[in-house]
Amino acid sequence: MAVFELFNYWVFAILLMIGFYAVIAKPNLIKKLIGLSLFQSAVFLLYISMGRVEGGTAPIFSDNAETALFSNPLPQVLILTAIVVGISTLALGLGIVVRIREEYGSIEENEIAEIDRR
Amino acid sequence: MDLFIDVLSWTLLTLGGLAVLVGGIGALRMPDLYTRMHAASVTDSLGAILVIAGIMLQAGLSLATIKLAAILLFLLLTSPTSSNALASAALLAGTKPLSERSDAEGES
Amino acid sequence: MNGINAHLPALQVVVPMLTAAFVVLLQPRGLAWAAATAASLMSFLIAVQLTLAVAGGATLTYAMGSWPAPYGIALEIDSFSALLLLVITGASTLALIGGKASLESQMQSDRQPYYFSAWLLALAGLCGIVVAGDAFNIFVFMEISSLASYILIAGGPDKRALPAVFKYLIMGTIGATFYLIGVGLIYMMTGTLNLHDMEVLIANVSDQRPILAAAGFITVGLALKAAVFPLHVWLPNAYTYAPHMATAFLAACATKVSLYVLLRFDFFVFQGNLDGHAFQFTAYLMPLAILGIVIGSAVALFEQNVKRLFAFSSVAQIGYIMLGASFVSILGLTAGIVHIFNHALAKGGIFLALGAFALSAKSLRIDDIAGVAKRMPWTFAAFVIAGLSLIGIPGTAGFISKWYLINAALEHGSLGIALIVVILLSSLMAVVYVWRVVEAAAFGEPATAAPIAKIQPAAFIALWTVAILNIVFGLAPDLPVSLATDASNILLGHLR
Amino acid sequence: MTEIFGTFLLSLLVITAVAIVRTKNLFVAVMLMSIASLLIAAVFFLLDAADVALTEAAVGAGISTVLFLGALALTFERERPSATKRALPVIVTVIAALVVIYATFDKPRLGDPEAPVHRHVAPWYLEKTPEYVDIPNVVTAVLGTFRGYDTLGEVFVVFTAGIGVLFLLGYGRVTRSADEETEINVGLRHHLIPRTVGRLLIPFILLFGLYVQFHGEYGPGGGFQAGAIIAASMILYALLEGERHALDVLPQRLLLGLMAGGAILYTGVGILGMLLGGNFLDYSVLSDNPVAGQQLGIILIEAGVGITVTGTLLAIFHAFAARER
Amino acid sequence: MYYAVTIATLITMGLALIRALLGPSVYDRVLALNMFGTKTVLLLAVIAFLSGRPDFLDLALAYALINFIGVLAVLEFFRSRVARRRAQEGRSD
Repeated sequence: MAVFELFNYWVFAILLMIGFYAVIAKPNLIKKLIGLSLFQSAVFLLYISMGRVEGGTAPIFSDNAETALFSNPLPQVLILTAIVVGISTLALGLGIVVRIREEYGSIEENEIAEIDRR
Repeated sequence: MDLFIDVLSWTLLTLGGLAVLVGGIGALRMPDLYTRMHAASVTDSLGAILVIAGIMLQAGLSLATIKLAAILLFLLLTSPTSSNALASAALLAGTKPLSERSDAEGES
Repeated sequence: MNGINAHLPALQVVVPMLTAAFVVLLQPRGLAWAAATAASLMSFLIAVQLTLAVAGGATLTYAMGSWPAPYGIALEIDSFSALLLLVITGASTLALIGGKASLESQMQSDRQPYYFSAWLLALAGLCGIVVAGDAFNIFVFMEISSLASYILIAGGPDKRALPAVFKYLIMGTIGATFYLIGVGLIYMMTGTLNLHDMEVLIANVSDQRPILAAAGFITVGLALKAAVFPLHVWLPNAYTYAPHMATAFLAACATKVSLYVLLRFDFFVFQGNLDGHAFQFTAYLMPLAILGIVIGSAVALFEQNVKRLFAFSSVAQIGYIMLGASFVSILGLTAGIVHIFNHALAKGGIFLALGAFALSAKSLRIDDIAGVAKRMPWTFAAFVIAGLSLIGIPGTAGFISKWYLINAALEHGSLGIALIVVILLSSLMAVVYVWRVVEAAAFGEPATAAPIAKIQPAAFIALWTVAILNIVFGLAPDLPVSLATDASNILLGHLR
Repeated sequence: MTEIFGTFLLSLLVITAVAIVRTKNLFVAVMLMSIASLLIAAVFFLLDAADVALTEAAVGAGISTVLFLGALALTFERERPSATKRALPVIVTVIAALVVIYATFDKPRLGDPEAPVHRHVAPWYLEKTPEYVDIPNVVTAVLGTFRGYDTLGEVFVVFTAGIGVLFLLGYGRVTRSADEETEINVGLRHHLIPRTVGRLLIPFILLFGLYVQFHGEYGPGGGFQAGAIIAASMILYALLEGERHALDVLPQRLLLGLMAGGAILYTGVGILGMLLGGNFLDYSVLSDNPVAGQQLGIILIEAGVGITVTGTLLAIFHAFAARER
Repeated sequence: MYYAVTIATLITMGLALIRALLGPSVYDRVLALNMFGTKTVLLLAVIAFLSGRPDFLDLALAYALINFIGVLAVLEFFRSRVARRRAQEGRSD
């Protein structure tokens, strides 16, 4: 069944939307970053899913491996890099949030805008 | 002999699976935190021992068994530690209400 | 190709990157600045060398780790990249030289080594994007440059820099992630990440839905990073509250690099292969470009903060570049690409001058810079030259790109006439908003006794270099125009 | 059968994600994020991506949870209820959702060995790795040498983030008086059992980190994972003994040196390749035997990655923790 | 038989997740988090054998240790929160 065979991609779509919604709709800055993490996780899922080969195994040669069929190493390499990029962005974002809290006493987008308008 | 080991390991795995499951149900159904913790941690340790012992029997004498032993040792060390730390933190919180319910009531 | 020359494409990125790692270890702050400036100057010289090598339409490729192209990562430099490299490294060097004094007044000295390290990382990231020939590699360097630019902006002394940079971080990350999704979808359907390889392989699957969605994600993602209207909302505050030297650097090149990737990706991979893509490209981008031009200029008319005023003007100028590109013709693309160069000259000059003004004014609100011209006549003169170039007065660099833009529009009959009206209208608005600043600076009476500060010699040299370049490239525009013409030929050469 | 396991875990993941967005308690959201990370890591494992699963667990469930908690300690734990208009975000999300769903239908079926991704480029890596690099872990080979330039970029992304956090939080620190110090900065040291067990475990965790670092060519692991694990063990030390003690062992200045040092090592290996007559990041010239050269290069750059990641993650952790004082 | 254990573990993960979602107190959630982590370790160990790659047991070990550090970090957060609250109250008095 086509829908079921694409299940990972459906989950990718759902996660992407949940994360994206949290990023743009939530006024809380930390919640936005949480949403951003979910959003990026969805993309990781997309890449890793496309690299899988039915009946294959992780692309590490081994005497124990029964099959000579390996999953695709390239998406895995790309996602290793992307995970690192994600945590770096997150760390910097949290650093900015902490500074905002110190300067404004709030981490709610609308309250900060309010303070700036004054 | 092989048959014996197989039977023994399957038994251990089955019991381990059961223990894990019972722990899960206990953690969900027990009435309060401490009883839940009890259910979760006791069956957790038991389940981990049984399951990993079952796999060890299957793996035979190899590097994998040593790794499994390391995992088991690690779980047996950390799981009760976490439970202990959790319980003491919760007790501490008992004198100083920290639960979400009291948070919501206490501050508003 | 021998000796060190063969490695220049790699060194273009490696020199600033490696220096960035060393700079944080340098304790005395003056040394950090000197090292950063030296590295920046060196990458400018490398860029010049590379420009000479590709002049005339040649393409340089460099195989990282000596692995052949679709398997390893290839660097690729042609006229388009060379033009961008000149802009990036030149802007960085001049901003470092010209902005040091204003940075000293805006930041505690123990934070400065981090700041200069971030500066070099931004420089390396931007260069890395421009020389990359691999879709995923572009993403990695995009993130280096973005994270570094967040730091550059967050260094602003005003606390409002922080919410501004947070917004930039969120929108920038969404943009980069959209780009990543797009690249992933293309990779899924073609199995490659190399842009040239992609161009060939995508032809077989060009009617598949993931490819169409990928085109959408990549265009929107890069447009977010390039601040194309209406995705520009992060830009005005980010530019306004950044330290002046960072504004001069980023306004000159950061968004343009995203535009560069957008154009390159679109023309290399999509235009020639996707049915009807050229039409969609024009149909979507031209209205946005026009709205950006009109609204950006209109908002600038009413802004009270001078930096914010020119930040909105940047939104309009990005519109010009997009408008040129959306013609999908030699003249149009040339106009857009030349404008990348010329706008960098004009805006870089303006923000450098504003940084100098800030030393002798309470703030950069229009009321507060009253009378600044009397205190800093030479700086003011350079500001006026850059302002004229921004408006597009004949004899300045800005005129050249508008001239090409109008010529490109004339190819389009009655629509073209309407576009020319828009261009002239917005130039008129530019006259008004530049005049507002000039009027306040030259004829306004200072409300309070403002601090008298003299412009530093280094800043003076940097500022006047930019001002003179604005005139030189207005009178003899051969260099940018020939590079841009080669670039548009290369881009259009991918349409089969 | 693994497909069904994967489906089940992914369903749990979706439920968790919905709960994360709905809860108003940020602390709960962070804990659920940790669970979501474990779930997604398990899914990666089922999808035959062992290296990625290890990274996701170390980063998502470990480091990012610690960072989130550090930020929460400095800000607020609850979201304010707000009455902002939700119309625009919903519309934008729906449009994006429609595009993604539209694209999904033509995607190759999950695990299809005939999919384009498995026909081009990737087979070359699987085929040539034994010949050119001769290490069992193809992911490490691609990461370290075939796409080593990306990994260099990755190291500098981490470095940039470290610079950024130090720039933002690493100054203007309020020094607290000594009695306040004992009040707040004692760590978990009153708790005898965690402290004893933790002390017992830290050397083993460090050892395991080194194993992951140097076993990366043969099994799942490598510099980044090892860096995250070693950093996690030092964070554990800071939790148990107090942050001040951890800083005494590894002062911020040293961490800065590690951050820059790893990046310099990596770039240096690349430049060495250039000086010895190859291209940038060409390791085959590092030794007389190209294959041995590749292996040496990968070990060196993995060490660079590990050093930078350890230094950066710890520097970031301490920057947050010190801000609390 | 591996399948049976896997399924039991998966179901328990689901139950732990429900506990994490229901709460009601944050400590229940931490309990659920800890439980979820140990179940993931077991799951990985079993699946490593199920798929015939026992060399991937490293991952299970790594998960066990990350989980421990995560839980301790959460508890430390609680403890310091109590201290912070007290400090704040002390200041406001």
